[in-house]
Amino acid sequence: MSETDLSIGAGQFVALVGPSGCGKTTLLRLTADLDQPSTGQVAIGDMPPSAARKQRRLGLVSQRPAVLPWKRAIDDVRFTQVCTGKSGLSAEDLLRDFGLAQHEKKLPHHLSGGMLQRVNFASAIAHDPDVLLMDEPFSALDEMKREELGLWLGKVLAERPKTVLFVTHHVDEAVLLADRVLVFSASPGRIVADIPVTTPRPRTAAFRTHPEFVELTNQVRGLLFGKQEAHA
Amino acid sequence: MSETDLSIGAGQFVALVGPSGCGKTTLLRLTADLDQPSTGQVAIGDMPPSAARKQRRLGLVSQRPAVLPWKRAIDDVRFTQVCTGKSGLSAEDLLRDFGLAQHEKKLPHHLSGGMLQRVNFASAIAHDPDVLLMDEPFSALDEMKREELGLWLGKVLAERPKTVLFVTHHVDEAVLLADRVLVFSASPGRIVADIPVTTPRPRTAAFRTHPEFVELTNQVRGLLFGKQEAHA
Amino acid sequence: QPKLEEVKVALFWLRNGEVSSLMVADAKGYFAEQGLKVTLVDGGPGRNPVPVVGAGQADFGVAPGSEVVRARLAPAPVDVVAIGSMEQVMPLAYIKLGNPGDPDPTPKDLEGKTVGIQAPGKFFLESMLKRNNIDPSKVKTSIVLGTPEPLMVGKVDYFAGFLTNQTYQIEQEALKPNAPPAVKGKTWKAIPFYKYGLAMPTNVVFATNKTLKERPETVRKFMRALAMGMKFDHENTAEAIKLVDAYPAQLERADKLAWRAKIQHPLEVNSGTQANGLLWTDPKVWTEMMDFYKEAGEINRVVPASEVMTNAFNAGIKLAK
Amino acid sequence: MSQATHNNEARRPGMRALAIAGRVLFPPLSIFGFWYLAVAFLGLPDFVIPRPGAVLSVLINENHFILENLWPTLQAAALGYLLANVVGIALAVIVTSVPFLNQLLMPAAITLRNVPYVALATVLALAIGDTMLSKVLILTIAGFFPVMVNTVRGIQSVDSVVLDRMRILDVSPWRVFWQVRLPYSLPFIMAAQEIVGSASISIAIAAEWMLSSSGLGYVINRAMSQYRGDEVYAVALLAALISYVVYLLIQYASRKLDWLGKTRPTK
Amino acid sequence: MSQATHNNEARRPGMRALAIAGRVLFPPLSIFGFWYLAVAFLGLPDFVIPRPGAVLSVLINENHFILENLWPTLQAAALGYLLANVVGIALAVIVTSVPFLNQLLMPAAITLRNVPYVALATVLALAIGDTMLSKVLILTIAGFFPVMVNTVRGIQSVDSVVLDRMRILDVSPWRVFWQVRLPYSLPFIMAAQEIVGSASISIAIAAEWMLSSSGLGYVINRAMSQYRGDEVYAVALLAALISYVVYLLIQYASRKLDWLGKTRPTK
Ligand SMILES: Nc1ncnc2c1ncn2[C@@H]1O[C@H](COP(=O)(O)OP(=O)(O)OP(=O)(O)O)[C@@H](O)[C@H]1O
Ligand SMILES: Nc1ncnc2c1ncn2[C@@H]1O[C@H](COP(=O)(O)OP(=O)(O)OP(=O)(O)O)[C@@H](O)[C@H]1O
Ligand SMILES: [Mg+2]
Ligand SMILES: [Mg+2]
Repeated sequence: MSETDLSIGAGQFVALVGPSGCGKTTLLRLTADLDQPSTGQVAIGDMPPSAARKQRRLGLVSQRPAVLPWKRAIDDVRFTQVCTGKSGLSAEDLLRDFGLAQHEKKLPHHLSGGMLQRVNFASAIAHDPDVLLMDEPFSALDEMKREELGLWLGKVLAERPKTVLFVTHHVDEAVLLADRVLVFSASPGRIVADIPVTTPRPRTAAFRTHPEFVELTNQVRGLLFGKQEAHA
Repeated sequence: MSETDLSIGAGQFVALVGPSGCGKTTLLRLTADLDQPSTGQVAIGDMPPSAARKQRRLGLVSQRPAVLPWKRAIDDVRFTQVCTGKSGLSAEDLLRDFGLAQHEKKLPHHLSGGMLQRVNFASAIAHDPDVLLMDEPFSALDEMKREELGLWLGKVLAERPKTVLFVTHHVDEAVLLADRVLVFSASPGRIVADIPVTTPRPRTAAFRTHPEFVELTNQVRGLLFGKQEAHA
Repeated sequence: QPKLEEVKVALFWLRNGEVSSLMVADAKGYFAEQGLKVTLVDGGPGRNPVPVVGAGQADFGVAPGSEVVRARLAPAPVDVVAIGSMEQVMPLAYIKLGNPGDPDPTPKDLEGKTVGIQAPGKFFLESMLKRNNIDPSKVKTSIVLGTPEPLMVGKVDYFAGFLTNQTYQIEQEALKPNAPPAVKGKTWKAIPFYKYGLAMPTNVVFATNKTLKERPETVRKFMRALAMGMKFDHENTAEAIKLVDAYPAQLERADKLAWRAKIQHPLEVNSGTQANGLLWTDPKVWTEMMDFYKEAGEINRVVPASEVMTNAFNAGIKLAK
Repeated sequence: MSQATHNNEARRPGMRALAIAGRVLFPPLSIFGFWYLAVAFLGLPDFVIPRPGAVLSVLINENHFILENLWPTLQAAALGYLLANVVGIALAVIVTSVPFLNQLLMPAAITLRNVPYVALATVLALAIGDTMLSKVLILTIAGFFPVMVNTVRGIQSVDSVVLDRMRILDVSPWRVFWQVRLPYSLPFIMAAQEIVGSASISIAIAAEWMLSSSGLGYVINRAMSQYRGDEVYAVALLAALISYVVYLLIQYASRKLDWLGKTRPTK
Repeated sequence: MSQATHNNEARRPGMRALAIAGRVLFPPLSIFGFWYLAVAFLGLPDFVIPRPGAVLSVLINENHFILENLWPTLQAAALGYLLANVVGIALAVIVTSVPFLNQLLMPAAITLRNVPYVALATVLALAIGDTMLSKVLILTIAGFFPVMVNTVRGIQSVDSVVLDRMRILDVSPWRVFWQVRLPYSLPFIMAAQEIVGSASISIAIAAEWMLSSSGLGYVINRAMSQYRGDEVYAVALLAALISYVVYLLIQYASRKLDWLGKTRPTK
């Protein structure tokens, strides 16, 4: 990944798309103050990542689940709240909203892949962080759950505005949810386009038929896959 | 999951779709002889899973990568060949085809999520098994890589016919690739439909515009998401 | 040249001046004269000569008489019999620090004092006190290890040690310029157990009944050579010291050996050895010893002395005096 | 179906009965079997290796003195075991959180552990005397090292993705230690417990043998000087039984505590 | 950027120099520091705890007898260490692959480990005599248990998803052991090496102290009976140094072998 400056406005929803292995996770880790950039700078609102982290304003949905193997789903979600001292969103409500009401007492290795991803998501946002960093949070979910959780997220963001950095492989999802879509190129991984989405959030599924949606998804696909024709 | 009988004809490509947590992975494990069914029966061709396993005819792409943490990508792929005594497909060719030529010497924790998934895929099929069991093998990949690997798989299957059981959350992908689409319901997880796809394989991307494709994807989405309107 | 008969002797401890007679006999060639080739087997914390001889891995052993008695009378007895003693009394003593001119202490002096003893030694002290009509409750005891440090750092007033052993360290430390105040300029004074308690043969030579029965001549030759070694040691001490000093793997140097000889030689002879020959051991003493251990609960029966010891192999060699 | 499928531990009732019988019968079979083998194989007289019969008869008929001296040994073993854990875990935490202390403490730790026990016993006997503390210190010195080494490894085995989560949430090192590192270390720490726990009785006995006039070590000392091999081995057998029970308790506790066991496939 | 970002171990050159200085200076600082502390704190005269100066002078000026007896001790320690590993790992494999053997072997293993060393030494001295084998057997008996316990845990720590892969491919148990279970166990096995490896010298010395007339244990025995505390501690210091070197070598080997270290985040 070559020098990158990234600054995300407060309250902005930024989506990050790009081919596998281009450095999306790496950029997210810089934003989360987990790694230090060797060159370039990252800013969230007008804060450096470390300041945001120290104020416990960050939430990170990691690509690989970061749950504790010995904690039942509900306890893992509550653990985030205990650790941060922020009660944030109700753990039961979260799991119920995510369709896990029946499974809240299960240990991680008794959950299916998609369930585990939802628990991981719930645990990452249970303290209601101001800045939400998400690394392919819905990759193991079926289309319906994905849609549901996307809408749920839109609703939460409408109620409690947050700054969001969202890594996804779904171009549609990126355009549907974000204010800005950053497109990464493969090696050397760098930002080749920074595309604003002007239609105001929250958007409904109807936005999929909006001309801006169609245009932007085609534009992003064009950037990602070159001349090749876009496909669903 | 309630009693299920599953029998997959030799050379058939069966796709399995269903909501997260309905038992797809569980069914795949039964087919792989990793768990024993308490009721019901599973057959691959006319063999029980244990026979297929003992003959080393199975290949399993697990939902969570099953690579060895201390083996470099290429060595992990070769490990499958050494273990089975079958040279099958060339390890270098596989990784090159999967876009990992530059990364074949990396250890798993130095790979990105999508790269790791591709190495896992390569390792699972390196001995060229007759029966291929795949659990969401492309979930961490971008659309382009997903398409590429799907086409690659179609090509390989055309050259060397295999019996395939393919778990996916992508309805389009299921219909595009499979001879039969099994639709699972959520709790109690059971097979609610067994939909044949009649257009002969291999199919190209053009099949996406074929009436059968449109009809079947709509039918499957209808079964999965109830009355709700289908979306891309 | 006739082939020598190989004979192994298992020691209780590493070889030092305590068993100088053995080494002198070897160095002077007395064993060879008798047709024996002797090999010494060192003892140590995990190598008690009694089971070694009992199991037939050595022909003779050297150990305190009490060991022979206890082994012989154990529920699973070890078939060993004493055939002589290199030290007629046990050199156990209650040692204190004193000025060179002080009179020797007596058991009466223990009253009101703290005596450092080793864990199994309480019975010895009590027995000695009773024999001298002193109330044991008037003497405090403290359990210590077998080294004299507690005495030298002033933790105890008396210390149960051997006249031939810990006293040397006390003398050495007292000479050092940086000696601790408790030791500086002092010397040791002792209440010997053999004087106020019991005489117990200590460097006892033993063998199995089987050996005595099957190879009596070997035993006789061995005892003769050993007695000759002891005689030489007593009568030509300076020369003997040189031999022992040069003996392979022997721990003590000439100065220490000379010091030892002064203290140890008087303990090796008594009227019995004068009358019957060196190494001779008094059956009466053995009976007393068994009674003592029976009373202490260390053995549960007493047998005639002839079952645990014999003078039948004594060569009758006496000192010139 | 999903229950049966995921529960590989389902056993037939016949197997269960056999398992229980095994649990009760195997230990004595094991101990006495190997003992008789040793007796037969080594061909040593019974004042060297007493026969199991004689030893059992001591344990049954002459146990008064032994049982009287059991308590101080148990006390020393339990306290020493505890202290070894406290010291071992504390050192592990120090050494992993302040790396340069590693180089400062480790050589001293290893030296302390390598002072020959006899020299150590002399020093302790003089400095502290024949007290519980001396024994407990010897046990601590003998036991802290395995606990430390295993705990260090355990602390280092924490999944990095979970540590990232803790870092994001700016969780205090203290809480991370108690709620993340320690539970992650449990498989390692429990292995150390098996090592140290089941050895503590026999180390306590060795300590008593060197410097005490009470406890099972003293019983052995006395029995050896009386050529009572049967009594020596009676104490050894008792110590072994207690150690085995301790071992089983630790295994039981592991199964309760250890999350790894719950993710572990049974074969 | 990606290099620098993922390489948390990058050190400033100043830090590096400091680290090397620490590696060289800290061990003596550590050992002698604590030694002087012990001397000062316990207030015992120097014939009880000799002063480092006197001890070093023995090591420098009177080392002939010590060095002469170093070789047999090193030999015994190395062989015993090896055998402890062979026995420990073999038992771990047996016990994890045939569960009922667990109940059959474990009680005997624990009993063997609890036979008081003096009794054991007596038996070995009589059965085998003052030979290398006796020492090696004592070391094996003292060392196999930590290796076994840790290896068992290691074998059980294998990721189940990898075991599934092996099952699917119908890989022979033998290969699974060598290529999967053993490497997965490495963090546990290396911890056991640190425990057993760095103790083997001092156990060899203890064995020699009891039953041999050669080796460092014999030197200690002799020095004690000559009231040469300085020589006793010189041997102890030498043993500690060797143990520390062994410990460092094992740590180095761990870093080379241990995959866990490569996935481990540095802090
Ligand atoms: N811990 C690491 N150490 C060294 N290199 C790494 C590490 N993690 C990732 N990389 C490398 O950095 C590059 C970018 O990886 P990154 O994980 O950021 O990709 P990504 O865009 O998230 O991909 P994916 O969509 O597959 O998750 C890759 O080439 C990868 O091999
Ligand atoms: N090892 C296990 N032990 C007990 N229950 C399990 C285990 N694995 C899965 N389950 C349960 O079985 C059900 C089906 O799980 P399965 O993993 O088959 O779902 P799935 O269809 O693969 O879902 P996903 O798409 O999320 O991967 C779930 O309710 C899950 O909680
Ligand atoms: Mg990624
Ligand atoms: Mg699944």
